[in-house]
Amino acid sequence: MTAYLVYTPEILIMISALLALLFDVLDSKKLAGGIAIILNLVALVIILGWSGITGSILSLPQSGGHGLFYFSLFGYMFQIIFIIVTVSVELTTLDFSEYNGIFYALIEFALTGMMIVAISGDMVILILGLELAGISTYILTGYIRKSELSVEAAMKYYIIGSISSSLTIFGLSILYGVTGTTSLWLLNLHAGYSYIPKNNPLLYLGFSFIIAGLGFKIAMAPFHMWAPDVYQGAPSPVSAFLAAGSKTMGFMAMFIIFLSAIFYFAPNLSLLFGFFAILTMTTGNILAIKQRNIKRMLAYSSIANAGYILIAFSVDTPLAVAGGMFQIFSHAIMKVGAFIVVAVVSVFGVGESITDYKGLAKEHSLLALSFAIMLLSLAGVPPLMGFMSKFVLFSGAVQAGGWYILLAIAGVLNSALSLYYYARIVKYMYIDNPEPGKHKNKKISMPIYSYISIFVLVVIIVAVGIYPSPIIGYFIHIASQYMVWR
Amino acid sequence: MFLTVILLALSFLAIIFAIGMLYSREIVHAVIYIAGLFIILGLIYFMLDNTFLGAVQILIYGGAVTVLLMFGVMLTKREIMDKKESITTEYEYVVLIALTISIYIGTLFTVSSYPLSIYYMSMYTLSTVLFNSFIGAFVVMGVIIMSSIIGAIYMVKEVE
Amino acid sequence: MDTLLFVLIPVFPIIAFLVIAFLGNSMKESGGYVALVMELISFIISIYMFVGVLTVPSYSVDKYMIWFSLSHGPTFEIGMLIDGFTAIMIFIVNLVGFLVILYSLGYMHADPGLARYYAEISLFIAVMNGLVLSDNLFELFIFWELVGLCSYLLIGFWYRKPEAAKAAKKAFLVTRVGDVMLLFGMIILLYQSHTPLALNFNQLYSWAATSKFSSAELTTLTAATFLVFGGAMGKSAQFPLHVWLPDAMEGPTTVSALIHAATMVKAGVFLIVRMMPLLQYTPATELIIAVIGGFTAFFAATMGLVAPDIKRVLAYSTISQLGYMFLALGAGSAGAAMYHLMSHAFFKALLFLAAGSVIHAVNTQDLHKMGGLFTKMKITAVTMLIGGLSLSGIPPFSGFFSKDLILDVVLQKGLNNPVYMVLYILAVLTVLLTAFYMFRLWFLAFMGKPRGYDEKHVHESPGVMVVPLIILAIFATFSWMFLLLPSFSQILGISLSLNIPTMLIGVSLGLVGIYVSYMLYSAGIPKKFTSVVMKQIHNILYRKYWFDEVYGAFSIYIIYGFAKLVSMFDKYIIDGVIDGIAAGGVMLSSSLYPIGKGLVKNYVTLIISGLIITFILLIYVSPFLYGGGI
Amino acid sequence: MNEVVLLSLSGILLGLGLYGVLTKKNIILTIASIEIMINSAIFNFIIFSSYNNNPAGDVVALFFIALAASEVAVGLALALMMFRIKKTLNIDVMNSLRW
Repeated sequence: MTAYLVYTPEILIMISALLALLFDVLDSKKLAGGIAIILNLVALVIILGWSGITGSILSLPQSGGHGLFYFSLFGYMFQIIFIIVTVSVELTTLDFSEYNGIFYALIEFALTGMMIVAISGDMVILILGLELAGISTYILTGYIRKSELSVEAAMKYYIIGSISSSLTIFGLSILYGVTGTTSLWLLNLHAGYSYIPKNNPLLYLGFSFIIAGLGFKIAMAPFHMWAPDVYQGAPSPVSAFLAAGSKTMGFMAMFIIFLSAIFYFAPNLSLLFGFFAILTMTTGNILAIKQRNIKRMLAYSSIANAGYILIAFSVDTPLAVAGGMFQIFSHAIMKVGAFIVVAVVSVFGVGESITDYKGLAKEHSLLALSFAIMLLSLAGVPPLMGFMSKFVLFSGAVQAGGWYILLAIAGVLNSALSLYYYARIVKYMYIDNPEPGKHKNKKISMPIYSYISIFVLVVIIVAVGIYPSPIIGYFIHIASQYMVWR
Repeated sequence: MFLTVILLALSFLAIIFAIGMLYSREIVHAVIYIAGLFIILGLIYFMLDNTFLGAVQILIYGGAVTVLLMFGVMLTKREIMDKKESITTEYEYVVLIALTISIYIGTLFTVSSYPLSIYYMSMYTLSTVLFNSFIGAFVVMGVIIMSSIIGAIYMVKEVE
Repeated sequence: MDTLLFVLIPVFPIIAFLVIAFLGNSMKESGGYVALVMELISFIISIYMFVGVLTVPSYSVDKYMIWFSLSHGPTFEIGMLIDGFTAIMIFIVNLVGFLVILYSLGYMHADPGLARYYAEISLFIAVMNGLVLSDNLFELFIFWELVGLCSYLLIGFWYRKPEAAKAAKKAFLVTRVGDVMLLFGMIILLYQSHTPLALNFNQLYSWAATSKFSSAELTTLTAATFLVFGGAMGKSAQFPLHVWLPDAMEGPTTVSALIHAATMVKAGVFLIVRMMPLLQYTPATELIIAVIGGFTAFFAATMGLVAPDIKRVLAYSTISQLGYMFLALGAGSAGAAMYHLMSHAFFKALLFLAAGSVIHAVNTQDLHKMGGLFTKMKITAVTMLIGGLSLSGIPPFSGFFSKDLILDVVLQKGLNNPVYMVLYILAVLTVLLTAFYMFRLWFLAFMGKPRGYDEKHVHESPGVMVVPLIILAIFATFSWMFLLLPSFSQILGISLSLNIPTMLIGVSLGLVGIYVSYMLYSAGIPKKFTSVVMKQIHNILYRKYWFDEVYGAFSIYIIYGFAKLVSMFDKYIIDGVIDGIAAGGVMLSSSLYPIGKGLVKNYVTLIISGLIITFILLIYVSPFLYGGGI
Repeated sequence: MNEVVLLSLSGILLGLGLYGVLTKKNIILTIASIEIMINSAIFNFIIFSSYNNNPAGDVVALFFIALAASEVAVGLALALMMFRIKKTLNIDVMNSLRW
């Protein structure tokens, strides 16, 4: 029985999904959301204990294989990110009337999928986790059924997502054919043996399909077209969940597949990831400049961030991987915060066009300040978190030397470029006057839960930016451990 | 040799059915072609002595999924009565896909040898593996089905 | 001296910032007093530091704590480096900061955004102090960016003016170019030096002093120092990144005095002063600095000759004087640059504040609409005259001594190197131009007859505005006496040795400049320029050498064009390629499908294209680069 | 030889499925085309499983069959929802979200 205690967080989250369904029947949405949040936080505390950040709560081995699953600090770290993102989104939705128990059930199902991806040690369970999160988010995207945009976004997301997952499964089938197993940690055990051919072209064929499939999840450049449409059409909290949670899950899956033993069999991926890194960040930043809709702009900025993170896959040294993880963490926090702010200001009658943000600081100074901090952090203005993570990541690339320095240069130039469109919104909020007729201040109750989550996220952004030492040390620790594993 | 001929014939038939689905003007016909395709794939599994998977393929794909698609067609009948699919060959896509597939098949041929032993897959072996190594995946599969059911029900519920 | 006390220097303005930012709307005017008191405390501590360092001239203490470290990589710390240069710079920043806040109490009176103004200016003073105190390049870079952000917000302070918002954007973008260069320089230095504490100044110095560089390493170091200078170029408005400073004059005059004359623009000079021990190993960078500095000094002065706006004249003058400082740095004398920085801070802040006083009275910045103010605003006129004389290098004002030192240094270097000789000649010519444009400004503003302002309302500014002027005038006149202190000279490594020929040339050219402007402008605006050549020159200078047009074209055609190009690429080329394949295969048939139509099939097409790219890179390209494969 | 024939068949089916997604106007047929794509992957698993003498592939195939079925259910639900709102199933009307 004690063997199943390792699944406590996942089980807790499953229970919260079922309870949310129950409370949906009882028609008490606040309770559904509240219980989901509390159970998530319990799971978070347990994982924090396991990951060695706080004292241990249940004494369990910190890492090890368990059939289909593989427990590591690496996975726990990502689980922490997933739970933070989900709890922030759920807190925000408590303030809105249109989200009921089904919403919480689906988002908890999606969270379960992400948690499963993070602890997967087998490609089958990894893809099942991806699909669980995927199917739940298809529905979540179309959650506002009355809205044409929402349903259209869901349909687009569904079609592109299913195509991508079928490509992933196809690639996995080829990998299975070559290696004879789907288990990653089994592959690790057998890494030195010759019966699994190294540099097999079929292996690369499989990788191509898997990269195309997972490239969809992380919105990598030629596979990115869905992201702006879906983020725009989806309800803002769901966009936050997609941009911060779903994308992080894609990166988790890529880390598991490409930075594990498979790299031993197929070492030639560096160039490919370098190419896609530069392509993705440039596409994202340049197209972001043109956008007039704030959610689309954030989507393109999210694409650009995927480009930065891909540098870690190309460089593949402990420092670069630590930087990549740090960037994933900071991007998740900043992006979920930004989308939550977009959701909250829509309550006050601010539209989605970026010109609607003119003069926001005059009416909602706290929201504007938080949004400005998030955007400046995304742009990489020191001493905020976004600067620190980019600095560690690019330092990793520079330290590796060789042509990787080009990646760092591309990254620095791109983030200099990106400051333009972020700073434009800061300028709109602080310097320009509101357009007449905008900002009809509807008399509504204060969205207090959203303020809590925004406040917490801003505190994380500023605190980590000012004192990044422990978190950088932790990421480097995890990365070196992970690299040893492989 | 005999097996090879039969497999070639079935493969050819499968491709014919797939193309038939792509080029049928009536949607109902297209769905029937798809059912045929699924059943032929099931037959190939039988030919490889993988009877259980063959049965599952025919039952779930040939039966359940096709019925589901049929329901989809029938529930949106108004549309189907109005319009028929216009069939044109869009050569740019043909070229693009042909390129992909030729790279795939070309790579297949560069690999010198595949393991050659065909074995009989009993249901017993399968269930042993399923309920020992893959029990976790089985549980996750259950969650996926539950979430998709909940989602589908939510989606088709009347908007109040 | 208790070094830890100096941590408080940036802390008090931060307190002021927080208090005003959160309580500002309810306290209105009294926010100014909060900022003033906090800044006064910082100022007193900085006097304590200044005096302390003067008593122990060789004082140099580096206090730090570890911030974060990258494994197998550098360790970053955060700390304070306190030595003579720090003390002088801190003293200047806080003196000017204090006086400007005092002045603002009168100048910004009853402005609607008052709370925002005091909050931002307190924040600026705090981060500027942090920048000066930094003991490593990384920390300095962080404050560098924050200073830039404050500048962006303060230039755009009067957001109702569209020019202000535009100017803010321009300043932001142009200095950004410099920042990127600085960041690159920093990264190169970081990985070249491998000091135990990353980029710590003292450790960089000892690293440079102890290691024997091969020629390849020297090339890298030259690149690094040049890129660092690139950062200084952006912040200190050196050619060709100078375009933002004149436009930045759209901000309040107090902001111009504090940020764009006395402190922030000096950050670049200060950075290079900090880098001097490295620069001596890279003569190529030194030469570039000298050439850019000398050229900028001359070039900006010529543009100052005709500017119609009182603040813009002063802005060009600032650029020109910063050029002098870089010229001195390029000639290898940090002391001369630092000393000119000091005296320039005093007289330029004085000039700006005096100009603010004038603007406050007549409500215009256009010199052509002023005139005859001498009788109405005597104190302003006299203090501005002192500033002008100091700027023009007329003895016994401090500007004379500092400028003379620079000319002397460059001349000494020029005796061995013809390039420096040319720069020396340019610098000497600049003295003439400087005196000319400065006195053109003064005569146009204070002499002649009133030209179209409301004479009844013009009167001397209130006491809070006049007192800072007088204090600054005293400093502008007598700050050369610091050089009489042996410890001060020892810190800067210079002395008050008077080189008679240089001095005579400087003074006489200055006097000539004043005389010419007296002839031309003392009675008002000259009717017209006599010859066609003069008119053409005037036209060219007036248009600022068409720099804005070139930059505008650049930003429109290159950057926007690039974005446009990429979107066109996305819309037409990618689709065009797809269609091209079709055409190559079968026929040139269908029209183009813009991806932007939002159709799923276009997205799927892109996915397939991406898949093919992946195939090609992974199966066909990568194996040849890394070995193995097919 | 057999395995190469069968693996090629799966590739061709994948391509035909993709072609269906690209050209079919009706969303239900698009979903059916995606089913063909997933089926080709499942087909691969079973072929490899048979030839590698390894039951894991069959089990994985079983999972993916179930997965595909639940995806179809969600897809059809979304299609019905869209039909309710837009009164058509034409995939090309989905263009209100764009650049």
